[in-house]
Amino acid sequence: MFEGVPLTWFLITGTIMFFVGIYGFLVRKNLITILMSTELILNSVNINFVAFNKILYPDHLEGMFFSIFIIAVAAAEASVAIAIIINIYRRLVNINVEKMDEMKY
Amino acid sequence: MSILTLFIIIPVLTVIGILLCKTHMQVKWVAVVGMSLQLISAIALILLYLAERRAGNMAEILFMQDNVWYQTLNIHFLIGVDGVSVAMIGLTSLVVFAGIFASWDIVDLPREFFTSLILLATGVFGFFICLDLFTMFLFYELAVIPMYLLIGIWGSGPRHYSAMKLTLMLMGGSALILLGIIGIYFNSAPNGGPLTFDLIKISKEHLPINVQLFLFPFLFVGFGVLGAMFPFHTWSPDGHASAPTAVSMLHAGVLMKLGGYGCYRVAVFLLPEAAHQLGWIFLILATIGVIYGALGAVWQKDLKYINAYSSVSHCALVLFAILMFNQTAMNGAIMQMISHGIMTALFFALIGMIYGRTHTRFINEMGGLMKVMPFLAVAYVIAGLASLGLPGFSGFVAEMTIFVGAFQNADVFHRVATIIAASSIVVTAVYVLRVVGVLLLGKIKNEHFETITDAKWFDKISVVTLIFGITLIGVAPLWLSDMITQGLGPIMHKLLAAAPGIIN
Amino acid sequence: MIDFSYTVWILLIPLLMFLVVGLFGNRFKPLVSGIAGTSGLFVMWILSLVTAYKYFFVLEKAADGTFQKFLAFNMRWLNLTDTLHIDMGVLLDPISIMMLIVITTVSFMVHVYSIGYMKDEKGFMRFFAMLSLFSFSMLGLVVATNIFQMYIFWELVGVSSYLLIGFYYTKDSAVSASKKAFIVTRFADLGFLIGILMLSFSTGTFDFLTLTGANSPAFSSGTGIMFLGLSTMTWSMIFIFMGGAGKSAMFPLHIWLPDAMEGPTPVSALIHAATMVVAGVYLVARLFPIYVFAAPVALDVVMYVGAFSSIFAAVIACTQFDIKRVLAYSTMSQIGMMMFALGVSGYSGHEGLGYMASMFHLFTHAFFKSLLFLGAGAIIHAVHSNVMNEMGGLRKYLPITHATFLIACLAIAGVPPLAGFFSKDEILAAGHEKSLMLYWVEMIVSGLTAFYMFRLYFSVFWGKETHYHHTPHEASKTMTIPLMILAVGALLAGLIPFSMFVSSDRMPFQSHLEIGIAIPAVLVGLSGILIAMIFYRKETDLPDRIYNALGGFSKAAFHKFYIDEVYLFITKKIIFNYVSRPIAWFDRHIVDGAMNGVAYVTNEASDRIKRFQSGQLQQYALVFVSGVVLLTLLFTYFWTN
Amino acid sequence: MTPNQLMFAIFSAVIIIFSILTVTSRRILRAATFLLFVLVATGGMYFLLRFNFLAAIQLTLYAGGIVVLIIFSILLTSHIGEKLEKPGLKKIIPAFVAAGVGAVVTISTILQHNFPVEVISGSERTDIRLIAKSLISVEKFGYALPFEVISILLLAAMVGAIILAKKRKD
Repeated sequence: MFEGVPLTWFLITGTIMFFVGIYGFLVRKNLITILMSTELILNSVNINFVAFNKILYPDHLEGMFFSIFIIAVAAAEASVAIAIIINIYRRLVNINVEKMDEMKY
Repeated sequence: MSILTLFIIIPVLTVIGILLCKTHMQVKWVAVVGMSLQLISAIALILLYLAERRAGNMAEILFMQDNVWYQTLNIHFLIGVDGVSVAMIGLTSLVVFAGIFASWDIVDLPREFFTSLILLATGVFGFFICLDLFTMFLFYELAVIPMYLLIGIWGSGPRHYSAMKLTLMLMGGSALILLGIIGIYFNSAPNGGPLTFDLIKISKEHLPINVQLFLFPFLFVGFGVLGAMFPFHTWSPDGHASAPTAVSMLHAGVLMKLGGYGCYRVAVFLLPEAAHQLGWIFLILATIGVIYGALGAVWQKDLKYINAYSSVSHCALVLFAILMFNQTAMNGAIMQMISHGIMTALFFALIGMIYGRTHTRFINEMGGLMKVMPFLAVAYVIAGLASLGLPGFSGFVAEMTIFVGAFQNADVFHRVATIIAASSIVVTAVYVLRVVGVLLLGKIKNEHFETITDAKWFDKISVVTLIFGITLIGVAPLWLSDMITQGLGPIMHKLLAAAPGIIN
Repeated sequence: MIDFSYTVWILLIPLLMFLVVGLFGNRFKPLVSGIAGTSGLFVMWILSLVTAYKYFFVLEKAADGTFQKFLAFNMRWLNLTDTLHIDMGVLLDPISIMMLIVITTVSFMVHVYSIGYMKDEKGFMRFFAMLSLFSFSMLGLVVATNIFQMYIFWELVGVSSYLLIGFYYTKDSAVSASKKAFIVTRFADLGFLIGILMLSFSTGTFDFLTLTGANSPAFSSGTGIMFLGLSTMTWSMIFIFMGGAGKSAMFPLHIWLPDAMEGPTPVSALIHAATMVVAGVYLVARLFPIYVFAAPVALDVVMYVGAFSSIFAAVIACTQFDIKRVLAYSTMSQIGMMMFALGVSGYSGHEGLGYMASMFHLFTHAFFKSLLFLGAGAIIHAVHSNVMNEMGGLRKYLPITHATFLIACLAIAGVPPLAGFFSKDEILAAGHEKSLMLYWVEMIVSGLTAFYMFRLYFSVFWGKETHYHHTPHEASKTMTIPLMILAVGALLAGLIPFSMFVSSDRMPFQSHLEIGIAIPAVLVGLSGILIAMIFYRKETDLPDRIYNALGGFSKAAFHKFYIDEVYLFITKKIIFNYVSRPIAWFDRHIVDGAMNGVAYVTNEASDRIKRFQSGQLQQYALVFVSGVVLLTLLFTYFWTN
Repeated sequence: MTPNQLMFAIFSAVIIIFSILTVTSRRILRAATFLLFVLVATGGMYFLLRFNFLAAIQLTLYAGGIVVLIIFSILLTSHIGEKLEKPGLKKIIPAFVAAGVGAVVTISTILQHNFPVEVISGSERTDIRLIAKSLISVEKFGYALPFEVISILLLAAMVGAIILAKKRKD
């Protein structure tokens, strides 16, 4: 309970956000929207980390540091991903994930 | 160092020499020199062996050499020969020698071709001289693998299909063999002591009967696949039809003998009780194979198919004889292997040479070749007569030994099997004469054939070598038969111990 | 004891000739190979005569007054079992020496004749090489010391016969005739082989000396009932006889012999008249003690088969128009008589008359039949045809051939005092003692023999005047001299007191001319000649009327009683179409199909599995997420305790 | 309802509604905007929990950096106003089921679990200096190594991104 807000609330928010992200990842065709879904997933995890940290272990900062690192990794990931997407776009003139199956089998 | 190591070293050196060569001519000559040396050492080995025996050396195995090469599993490089393996080595070197000359006019990638060919030969030689099951298996695989390349690259017709089929079926067989060998290994010391792959040591032990009954089908079928046992023979027609000449020669002449030799040396020798109990099943299959292959050949129109089916028939006769479990028949089996090896190599060499000139293998499209290529035609007639078991050629000696041996089993089952198998000699005559009649005699059907030339010098070397082989055995078989008989002692001893009812 | 080991050279010379002529013959002029072969044969002929002289007149007889039977040469060839081994050697006894003389004489004559006859042929060298091979094999057969050696040379004889019949290898009919000859005899040889296997299994030996000796194991072992109420020994003897019947063209294995006439005529004279075809008779004679004492039923089989073949062939011979085919059926008929004589024979003394008669007939037959063939060859050489309708009145053009041919015809018809008369008389006498019915059958056969031989003679040398493209002329000296020599043989061979030399127990005995049998036989023969003369001396339509009157029977006889068709039906239709073809199909589709099926299933399965790897990122993710969710579900709700 | 609870409810609602809109909107630029709202609301959450530094990073890096990057890339690869095609039911249903079941399982697990209920005032802020010290500290609760690793990762990502996005001469 943090100033009247129970931990579960945070977690439920995070969970919903997480699965919405998953849903987006599975459904959307455009690579950029898939990337956006990934950001949602990462963020939902961040919320959980932070909430656990604050409510269960107020004296520590691990959760926060994890979030910081996740944000950093997310930034790196986003930049590389967008670079790849642009590269793909240049070659195939679209970024539909379903068309990208040349390396199957 | 034993003289036997030469049989591994010479081919390996030859392969290295071939790889260092610059021109095609050099490649061929290096191969010729290497394989001639091999042939000479094989003859030397036979003479040395006979001299040792005459000097009264009655050891079971001569020229033994033992090096451990993988201590953990007790795997040895254990080599040694008895009369049987000496005979097989003689056969192999003869066929390989002839095979080199038969592939003299190969154009594509001769370096790679001869490398694979000699690698294959190395595997075969290794198999025959080794007495360690694991090392034997290793050489066996070494002999089978180059086959894929040789057929797949230098073959004709549906070569990829054939190469794949052949390799997969043989690999299936070797998987069974591997299982059998491992099974034997883990039961190789029933009374405690270190496990071993040593064939001679294992043969002195008595493997538990249920183990034997379990392992025997694996080993016999596994080797039987390579020995073209019915119904696992179907790789043989396709494989032979697609393979280049020298490969067909080596394959039918030598490689298929690994199957028969393996059945004899591993399956029956190490598992005599099981062989005796389960032999009847395989005897039925072998009998079917003998007559079935012969009848199958009657209908074929492609020369190579005819010969492949004839090989099925003749190789089935080998298994048939082994399963008769007496000394005469076994002796016949080994002689049949040698005889069929040389004979079928001769056949395939001739078919290759004829095909190289007429560019067809269908007998209906040919005719009257006797006129334009008398040498090859006469050689073909000789091969055909040898194949149908004419006295004076090796086939007769082998077949008669087998039939006399088989007839010593007095029960009705064996009698009927023997008579059925013996009737194959008539069917053989039918298809051999049919081919000779259609192919060589009569009038020339195709105008192009008028301009065909007869054999070149290298063709002649190859053919004459092989004809010499079959005639030598056919005219003077006593030395060979006695040599083999001496080698059969241990196995007969084991079989007699396993089932006292067997007639020696 | 005289040393006979030089007899091995009688075998080695032709082998050497074969190798030399066969391998190096084309380095020389063709004639060289012919002369080499002939001179080799001459040496062998002299050696055989010397051997016969020494054996019959110089060598002392055994203690009981019989001719000795011994191995002049022997060496181990192959060890089979502990007791069974194959030897190669030379066995001398009266019949082998008699065969030596027959073979070398006829072969020598044929060689000389062939130098003239084959002069213009392309394969002259090949022909002589094969003749040498044949002489080698045939001599090896007759001097065989054991039954397996006999089998080996038996096969070699078969193959040289195959090669010689197919000499004109560009002629399709010759190729198929040679093939037929080989396969039919090969089939018979399968029986021979099985017989050998059975015999050797029960007796433990291949050796003739042991097998036919006084205490032969064949008499004591293998007596148990085996199959159909006959003993093992009987069956083995029947099987062995099957081999003999194949070589000797006995019914129903005779079909190859008429076709074998596709070969050059000297070959027919040598192989298909005098030597190879009597190998079956020789085989039975060789194993005669076993037939008599251990397998009388088998001997009865020999008798009936022989009698039936003789009448069967004689009837067919009356209807054929190809002169060589007439002679071929005549040969078959005469060999049937020899077989019959063996079949009716007992063992010792006068009971063994049949045996002696059979050998005697073999001996005389060799002369007059080879003479007939060589004469036919001279005729064919002159008119370039072998159909008798196209001939006639040849006596003016070919005087020597005509004279010698007439002698041979008289001899075979059994006119005294020519060779055939004596031997045939003995056969009929022997038959009379055994079975009256078969005696009359043989009587009819000898009548028919006289008839068809003179039918041939009259239609060729008399009959209608025919116009030829170029006037026929007598053949060269190399061809006529052998004819004359053989004619002398056919004239005089019957005067030899044969029973003094050859008998079943090797004990000489005195045989008499059975007047009571000789007179009707001669009368039958003469009436046969007379009828032939009426029919064929002048061109009449009598034969056609008779032929038509007999209707179906004569038609059937002309078509050789359709035996060929039956064989063709069995081999072509049944074996080829209904056995071999289905097997080929079965192999391709069922056996191989099963193997390919395994491969197909594996391939298909892997293809299915491969499709999971669709390359669709979201599909992978879905599977991943579902998996995680499922596992979570499992771990949180089901696998908690 | 305390102010805190109210704030939480607002943030939470924004997050949930806009994240759903993000993944369903068929106009890609709008989806990016909705994502921005979600990220800002998340930053609000951090403020609510008194992680001011983290919230600041969230706003600058995420809302400021990544979203801008995404929008740029959208502008580069799509036409404005272009509507994305609707995903087929074949895709939606399995995805919805998987996500839905996952959510239900997770939420029900969360609800079943008894978290400690003690109330934390937590009004004090985290000292930035402490954060900085921890990041370069090598002692217990120090993050020098991950910090180094993440710096190298960022460098690598930067280089990689440049190389990937660079135009090839071909």
